[in-house]
Amino acid sequence: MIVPLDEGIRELVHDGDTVALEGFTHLIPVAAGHEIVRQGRRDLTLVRMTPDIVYDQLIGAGCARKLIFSWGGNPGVGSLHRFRDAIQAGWPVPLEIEEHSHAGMANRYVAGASGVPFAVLRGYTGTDLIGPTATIKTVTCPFTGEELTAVPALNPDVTIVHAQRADRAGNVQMWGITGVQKEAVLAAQRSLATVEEVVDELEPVPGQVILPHRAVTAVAEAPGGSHPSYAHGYYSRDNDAYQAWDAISRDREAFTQWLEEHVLAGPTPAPHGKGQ
Amino acid sequence: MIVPLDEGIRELVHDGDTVALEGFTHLIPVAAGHEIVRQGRRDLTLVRMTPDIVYDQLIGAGCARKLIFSWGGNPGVGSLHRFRDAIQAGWPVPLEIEEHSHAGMANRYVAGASGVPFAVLRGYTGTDLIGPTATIKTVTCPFTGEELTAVPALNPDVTIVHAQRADRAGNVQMWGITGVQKEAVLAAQRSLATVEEVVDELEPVPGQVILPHRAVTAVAEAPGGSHPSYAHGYYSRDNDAYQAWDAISRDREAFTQWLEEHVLAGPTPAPHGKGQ
Amino acid sequence: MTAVTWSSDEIMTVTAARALTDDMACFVGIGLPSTAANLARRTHAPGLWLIYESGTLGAKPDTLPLSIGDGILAETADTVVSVPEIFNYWLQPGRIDTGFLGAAQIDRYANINTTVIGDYADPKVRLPGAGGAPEIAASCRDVIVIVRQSTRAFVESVDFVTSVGYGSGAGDRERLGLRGHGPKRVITDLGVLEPDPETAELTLVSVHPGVDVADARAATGWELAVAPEVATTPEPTSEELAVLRSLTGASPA
Amino acid sequence: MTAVTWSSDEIMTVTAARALTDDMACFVGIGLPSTAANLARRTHAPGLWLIYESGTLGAKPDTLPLSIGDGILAETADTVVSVPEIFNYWLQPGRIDTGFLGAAQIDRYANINTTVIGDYADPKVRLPGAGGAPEIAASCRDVIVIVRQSTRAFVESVDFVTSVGYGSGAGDRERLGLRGHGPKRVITDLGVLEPDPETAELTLVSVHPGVDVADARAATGWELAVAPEVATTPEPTSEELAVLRSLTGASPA
Repeated sequence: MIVPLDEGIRELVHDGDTVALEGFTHLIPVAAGHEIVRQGRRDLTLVRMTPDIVYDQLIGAGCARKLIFSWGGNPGVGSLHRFRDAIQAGWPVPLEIEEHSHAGMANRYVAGASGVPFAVLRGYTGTDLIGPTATIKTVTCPFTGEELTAVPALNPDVTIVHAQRADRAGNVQMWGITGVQKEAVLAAQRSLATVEEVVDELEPVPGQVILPHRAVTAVAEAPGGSHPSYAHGYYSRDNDAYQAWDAISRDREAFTQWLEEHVLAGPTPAPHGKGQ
Repeated sequence: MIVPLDEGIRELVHDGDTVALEGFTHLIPVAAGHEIVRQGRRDLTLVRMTPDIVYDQLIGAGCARKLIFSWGGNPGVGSLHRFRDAIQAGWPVPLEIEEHSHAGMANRYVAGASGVPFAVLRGYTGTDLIGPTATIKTVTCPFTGEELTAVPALNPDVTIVHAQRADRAGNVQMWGITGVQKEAVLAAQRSLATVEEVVDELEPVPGQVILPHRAVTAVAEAPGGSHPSYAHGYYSRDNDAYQAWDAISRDREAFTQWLEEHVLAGPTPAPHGKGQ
Repeated sequence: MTAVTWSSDEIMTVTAARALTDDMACFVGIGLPSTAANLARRTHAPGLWLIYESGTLGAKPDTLPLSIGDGILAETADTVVSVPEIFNYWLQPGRIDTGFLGAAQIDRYANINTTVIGDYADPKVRLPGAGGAPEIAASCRDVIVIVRQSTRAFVESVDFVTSVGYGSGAGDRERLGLRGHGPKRVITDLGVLEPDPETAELTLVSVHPGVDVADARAATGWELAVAPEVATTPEPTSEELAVLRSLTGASPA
Repeated sequence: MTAVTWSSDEIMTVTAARALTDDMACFVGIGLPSTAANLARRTHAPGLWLIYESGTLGAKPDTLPLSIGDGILAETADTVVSVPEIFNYWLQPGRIDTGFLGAAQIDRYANINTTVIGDYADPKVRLPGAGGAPEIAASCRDVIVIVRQSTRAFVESVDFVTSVGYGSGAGDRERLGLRGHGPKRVITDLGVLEPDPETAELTLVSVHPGVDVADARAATGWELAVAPEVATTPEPTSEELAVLRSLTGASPA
């Protein structure tokens, strides 16, 4: 249940898999993303509502052949240049995209977690997303005759999330903004949670979301594992790192060098201890 | 926002309304139910997943013309005799029923809270509920062609819940087993929360569900308002009262006398103070 | 007989408890199923993961809950979730190994009625209804039914199918698209029945000590199928009985 | 001019803030909308209820969040819910009065593009995409758009409709079944546009002090409709500017 991060990635993430690393600004599983880069995974279908700089890094490193998403940017800064380069110029490999809205993606995970093949929502109507995205259809209410939008369930091969804590049985505890992580984990065939720390006993916290051990395939301790994103109660968001990414990522060479130094050279030591 | 219970019921619950008093063993809004009896409401369509003895009382008092439900019993004791008498003998008035499973009812509230006309689930297949219950249909997945079950949204005119606390702005806080109350409140046109106490500040509690003031029409203080059900952190379930109800409710006359003495004679004083 | 004495309800409960293993997730109904599940957790299956439909995941009650929504379940659970979440995120996708159900009526294909005796529109006895049972019966990997055996309960044809067992026989679950395997065992106060691997018809495979096959036949409202070799249910151990009685507060039989 | 000086971004933000009232629930996008909403909450609308798509309901940040998922939003919120819940339980049923959106491109019917410049399959510039915007634009009772005015942004025809304004004109929202009223105001660094009550075409109704109608026309990629009487936007007050600058950390213009 509790494994080293490299072992967790090796056993759970395979070439060609559909992989979701979820996190909504908060608790982004960056350390796990870097480990995927280090292990040289290829042809992944990456899934995430808000792919940010760790997805830019995975894409720039050539791990992905497809991205399923609803908003791809560097929050508060601007665009993702590796993502742009892959889409606009096919570098380092072409990137296929499947593009949704947040409401659609959230409902796709909900359907996935619920074991039904599709979800119903009011969404997309009148937008140009409907043309290029084949996974948006309509469904008619059998009671009112009203036409609504349908999106298919998302069931990743593996979902990876980062959380504050887990106990030794593998119960995972997160709090603060917890986004769509519960649904993403429950929708997946396999799941890995990286955590700030493994503890003997999970002290209850208001606003907590617990992923029971039966919903989690493996847990890996990765203190600081969501840096430069943040872990509520542990460390703050490193906004400078997001700002700095803009310049690094604009240039293929600068990016390649950054990747060599900061990812491929080996895991970074935890940048922060407990206590924000 | 904060009103006396009798005023809250007078303003929010009208003859002929569809009314949900939700609560899953825990936090059942009994005081509110008794106030509805005292105010002599008629022709209500009552909704609840688990109608228990307060619904038996509402039915026996002649408030309801229809019940939408999934399990009608006296938990841990047996059947509801007033409910039986209304269905089997039309006493005191005939009771129409619309009968679902828990999964179906829960999803109907979810659809109601979500502003969509129906929900999709795997349910009812092969059961005899499908015949007599018109609100169970099928829908075909537009992606896989698979046939699933559809149930229509539930949107009560008014939902009533009981909670531990509210602040003066009308934010309502409950914890422990919170069932389907959030969805039932969000699905309703209007809502009333009775609470054990109104406080200046809601101290966060692990496992809490907050109903923000914008989701709640009115709050009424009703200490002990879920007795003989329980309020986690305030008082325990009065199992003896549930046991005693069996004998009282078996007989029309005993029931009528009980109703006179315990409900129609006026609100009971709070049987418990804080601190379980 | 042995030195240890026990009631027919006690051997029923102990036999049901033994059907549960340490690594299972079990969706528990209140009453006999809850007693059996908690007995298993206190004896051979401490890791048994109990789910109640009120939203408690991994409840570890130290006393028997009287209803599926007791406070003790919330206090001891790994986590408490909403009722929609229990059904949609946990039951429906097939995450639960074993569903534990009771019955007012059951037929030879383990179809269960908890809705009405008599005609639905004009019932002789109105029962509580479905609750979570239809989807528990449909979606758990396996189902275990606990019900006292009598011709009132074991009927040729149930008055109302609240929860599907094997429908009208082998292959029906697959035709209906139900994803769980269906009832794998019906445990009564007289013995144990299991579906025939070919026909899915409930077949008496074991009788409790002191019970004859004839007793079981007499308590069944159809021509009861009986296995070529009917076993005798192993007796409750004194440890099992001690734990069971501490749970139920019963004095020795 | 007056003694108080301000930038065009500042009057844009102040004007947007003034569109919000104390009793509103407002679904806030990050950047200019968030600044304006927090300014309103600090000045004339202390009861303004801010919702961010990360799941925070009733956030009361004391500093401006840099992203829609900042910790300060969770710490100060009435409650934090999951992302599915924000969209399904709060946005979709029409509980939100005002949605605040930005835009990369906007057309005369207030349709918005935040997806691509150029062809979707072979884009000139790939932008971040839809996020929550399509459903915010569809389901909030009203929408306010904040965008700097230029011929690059105000285009004859958007390259991609990410979020629907009035489609191809009056009546289109109703035909599409969208339940919110659509954009009621577009606030720029030059002035304010509102849909014509008959045609739904964006019409210049106000210019900021020092801006001519001709400036607004020159910054618009279509033949800009202009109201018969164009007002002059009231200037920011010194209090508004002080609060705004304390929020953004900007020094006086």
